[in-house]
Amino acid sequence: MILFFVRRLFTLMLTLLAASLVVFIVLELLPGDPAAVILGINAEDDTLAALRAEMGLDRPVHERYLAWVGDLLRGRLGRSYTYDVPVGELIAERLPVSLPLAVMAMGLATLFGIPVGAWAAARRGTVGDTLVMATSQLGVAVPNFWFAILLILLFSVRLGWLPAGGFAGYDEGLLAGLASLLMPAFALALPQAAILARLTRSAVLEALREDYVRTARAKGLERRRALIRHALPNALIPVVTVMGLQFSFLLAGTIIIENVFYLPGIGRLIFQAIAQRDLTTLRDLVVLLAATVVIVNFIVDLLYLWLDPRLRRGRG
Amino acid sequence: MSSADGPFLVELDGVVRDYRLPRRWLFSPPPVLRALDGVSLAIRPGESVGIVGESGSGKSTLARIVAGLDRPEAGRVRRGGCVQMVFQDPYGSLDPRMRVERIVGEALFGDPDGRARKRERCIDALEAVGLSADDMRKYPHAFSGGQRQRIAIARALVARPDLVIADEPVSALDVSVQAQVLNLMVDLRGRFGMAYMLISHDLAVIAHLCERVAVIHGGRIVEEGATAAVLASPRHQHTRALLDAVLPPDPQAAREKLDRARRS
Amino acid sequence: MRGVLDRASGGAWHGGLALGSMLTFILVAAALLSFVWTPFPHAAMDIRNKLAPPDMTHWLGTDQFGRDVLSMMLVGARNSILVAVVAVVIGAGIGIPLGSTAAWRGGWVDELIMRMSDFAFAFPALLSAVMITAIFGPGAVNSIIAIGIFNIPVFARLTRGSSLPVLQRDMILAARLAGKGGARISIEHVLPNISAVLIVQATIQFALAILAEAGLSYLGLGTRPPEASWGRMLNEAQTLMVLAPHLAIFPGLAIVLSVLGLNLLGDGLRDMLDPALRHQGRM
Amino acid sequence: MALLDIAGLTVSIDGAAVLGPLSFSMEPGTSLGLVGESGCGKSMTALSIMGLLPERARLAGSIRFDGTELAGLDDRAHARLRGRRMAMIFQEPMTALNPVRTIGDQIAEGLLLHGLGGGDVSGRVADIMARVGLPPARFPQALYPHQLSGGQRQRVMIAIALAMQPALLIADEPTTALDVTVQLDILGLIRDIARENAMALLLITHDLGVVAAMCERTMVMYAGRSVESGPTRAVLGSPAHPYTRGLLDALPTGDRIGRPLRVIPGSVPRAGDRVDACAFAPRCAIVGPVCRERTPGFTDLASGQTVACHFADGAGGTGGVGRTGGMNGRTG
Repeated sequence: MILFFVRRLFTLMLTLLAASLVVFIVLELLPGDPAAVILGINAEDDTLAALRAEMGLDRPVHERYLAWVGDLLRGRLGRSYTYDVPVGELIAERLPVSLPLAVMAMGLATLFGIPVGAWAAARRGTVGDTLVMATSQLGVAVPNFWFAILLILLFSVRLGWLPAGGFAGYDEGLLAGLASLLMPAFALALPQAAILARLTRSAVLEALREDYVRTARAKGLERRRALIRHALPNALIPVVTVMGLQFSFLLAGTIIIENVFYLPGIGRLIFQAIAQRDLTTLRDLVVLLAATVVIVNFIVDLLYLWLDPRLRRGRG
Repeated sequence: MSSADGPFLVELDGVVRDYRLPRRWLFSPPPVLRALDGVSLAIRPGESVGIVGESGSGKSTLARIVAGLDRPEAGRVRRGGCVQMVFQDPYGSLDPRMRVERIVGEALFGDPDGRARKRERCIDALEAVGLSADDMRKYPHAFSGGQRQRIAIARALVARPDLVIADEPVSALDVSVQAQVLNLMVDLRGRFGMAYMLISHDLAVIAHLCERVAVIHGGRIVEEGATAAVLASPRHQHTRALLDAVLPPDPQAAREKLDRARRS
Repeated sequence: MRGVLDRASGGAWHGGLALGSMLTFILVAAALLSFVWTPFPHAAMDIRNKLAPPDMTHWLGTDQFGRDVLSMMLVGARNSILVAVVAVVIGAGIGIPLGSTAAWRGGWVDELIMRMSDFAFAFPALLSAVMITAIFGPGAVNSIIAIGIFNIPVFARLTRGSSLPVLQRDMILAARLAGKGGARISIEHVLPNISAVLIVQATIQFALAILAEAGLSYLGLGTRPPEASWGRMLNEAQTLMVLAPHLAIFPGLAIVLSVLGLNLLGDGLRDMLDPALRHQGRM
Repeated sequence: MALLDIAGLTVSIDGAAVLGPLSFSMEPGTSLGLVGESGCGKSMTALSIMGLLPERARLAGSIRFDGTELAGLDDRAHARLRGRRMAMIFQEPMTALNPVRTIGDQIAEGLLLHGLGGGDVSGRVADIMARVGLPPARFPQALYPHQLSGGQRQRVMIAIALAMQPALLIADEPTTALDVTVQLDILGLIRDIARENAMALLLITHDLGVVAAMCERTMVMYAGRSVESGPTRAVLGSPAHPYTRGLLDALPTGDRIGRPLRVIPGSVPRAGDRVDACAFAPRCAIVGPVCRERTPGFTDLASGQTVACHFADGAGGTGGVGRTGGMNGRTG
């Protein structure tokens, strides 16, 4: 069991190292000189050179990489070209938007997806099941940004219940702030909930075919109780795997959704960094996002241990 | 394709095979499962040798090593002739996506014969196991379990083997069909003169086909000898346990056996 | 009672398969049609007629430049299919051999290929696509590559995972006994036996690629003007949402119906090709 | 009164008949072996009694258990009898236990469900485990199934069945997946437990040796019907049906080394291929024209056997003096 941890931690480190290397190399390949981007086209040659030296761009590639990784490990992020503030500050500013958004979306997807999927599996073949499956089939097919547009059309343009975009901030209370994240969270959650519902349903149906469910029924459990107590715990194992992967989709989804709703979050920051060729910001953000995904998958592995005793090796 | 130099078709000398299991601690050496622990065995041309043992005794590993599908960690293996195999599961051993002609013909991969000649040989092999040329165009799903096992035997036969290794060839079949396949195997040996290495957990099946038997337990051959002698007066405790475990279809005798086992 | 049984044993999916095939057919037909005929040239502007709601001349209305929405959508279908086909071909073409090799060789080769695909999964796919298009510039070709690269680990993992049980079967031992090597066994025995899974996954990845292309174009990183793209149409429609909601509705519907069609087709194919899945559930 | 009384039971899946019509009955505390090859309906019979048939299966006829008609009973009512009054042991000990729950938990589940644990469920579970040969000192209740061997898991399955002291214990090929040297231990345990608790034992197997050791009465099934039944001694000692005789003759025994075994030609018919005739006719050595025209009725022999064969009267040389019974001849 400890071995399992150590192995996973080891691969986690390796993945992060590889991620940082790839990001660094890829952004090195990017055409254009960051110093020239900052100073504009009309900059003098010697000012350019001075800035390049100040930014460390004249040093060899491997030195710059090591310096960057060293800074990252000490928690020191770079300085944004465009905003001329430390990237850390930019992130701290935007986290209160993106974090609750991601958590709300994942929570909504889980709270809807898993129970609905299990419910449909229990009523396989009934009208309710067919309805759920049809709805989820549609949910998987709807692009989240289009769903977001439809939500805005309905709740903001037609009904005027919710703001069409922007972030109110938490000055007027937590709820007011979260209210402006409600529609974006729904838009993000819809496809994920649909995927989770379908997956849960098929995982439960698969588990229902297992011999141990028949054993449970032979003990005197009714269908529904056997499903909840025996099939569902086993079905959750594949579902949790997919939830780990979905988190990464969710993060990517925030880039689009934050743009649809003009939310000042991390996703929008990335988009702007790309548009403005703000290398330092982009580099740090991408590595941080990769780290988040890797860490979430590590947590998923821990969940496995909790769900599946076969992974806890040895007797007692 | 006759047997090579020396009186033996296959000769195993002190064969050891380990399987490494996942390690339990990061830097501890991985635990090793010794599947075969110094096995020596020789099979003469035309001879039928039975290997009897329970699951995990190493009998299937032994089969793979004799067939050349696996290498030993230590010890020597000498093979002097064409070796073919018949497997336990008549469903998993035939590719469901291939027609019988390709399945049987696969054993002729690398054979210098021309296409037409190979086809003839496949038909001959199928007819030898009681199927017909018409079956060449069918897929495995069109056959019953017993017929599939005949196809598998035809596949082994078509390469004109000197030795056929049969790994539990009848244990997945219905009782009434087992006898058909066993009879076929006896019949084919009479016609083609190949040697058999028959692997089974069932002493009765081995007794029917093999003049010599080796009892394998925990990766070692614990007893070996003429089948009749071993059955009549088993020396090793494990052989006795295997014999005691067989329940005859006679209520009186079977009950006595069960009672004896309960008391001990 | 027969009807109830049918539905319980997957009968409903045959309806799904029919609907899926129909929607997919319409998508392909629309794309092909756009090569020979569109109601108007798709890039032709007609400023006097801008933001017209659907009527008899412009069946689906016009946009802010007076371009015909239906014509743009037909051309957009062509674009979606192109991006998706090439991306899936890239993903399957590289991923399937990698997955086969990993399954067959095992050991460190397997470990390496799987860790590489783990790594690719660790980057949110769309984020990486955004990065690639950011570096190499927006455009259809770059978004194809970006989406294709992230199909590779999907196919690699699926191929490896479904190959392993096939490789456990005795028929593989028989093939090895005949002297066949790993590559030949993979092609002759393993791939035919997992083709159903791969075909189904291909239709699903096809649908996902359409979604990804739409997302990239929506962000302005995919297909460039004057080529029409459903995603970019939605982007342009968003600012005009209040004035002309029809601009936001139709391209979105096109995406939904295409993706829905492909997913239904995939599910239907799976049920048809895999008899084991036809009767689910023992209870 | 009989504990179990099955009359005219048929099961069909998607319109294809897979079992029956089948009739038999069992008295409390007796043992009956169901013997036959794959697809002959043995397991379907067990699942019909337990109410665990696949959803698509349709059942007709009557199953009276303990005075209750089980055919047509809803799942809730059936579930109250399952475990409590009837229990079942399955073939595959590796998959029949839930991998993510402890064995103690799985044994206790039935007790809790039926309110039988009393105050000390854990103590009761420990007692039961000790009884099936899993002493608490070496086998804590917190173990998971994957930490046990196949034989030990089958003991857990027996413990689950034993926990509620049912009146009927069904064992479906309980040792087929186990090594032969473990087989006798498990069979002996099942026999002793059934005896001590006065349970009726319905044992399903393809192994004639197993019924010989375990069951007072035997019923041989072929293609979904009973072809021969009666006291085990009579059925195995002087088989009256050509199929039973064929099964016994086909067994390889040490005393016939090298000589061809007598075989039953052909193979077991697939479910749904059945016609109104003797299903065994295509493989039968003594087949006559009548066998392909009519399904044989049951003939009761003096030895206590009941045979479904048109030539049951002396044709097989079994020595039994026959009298003709009705179509619904019972055994029991």
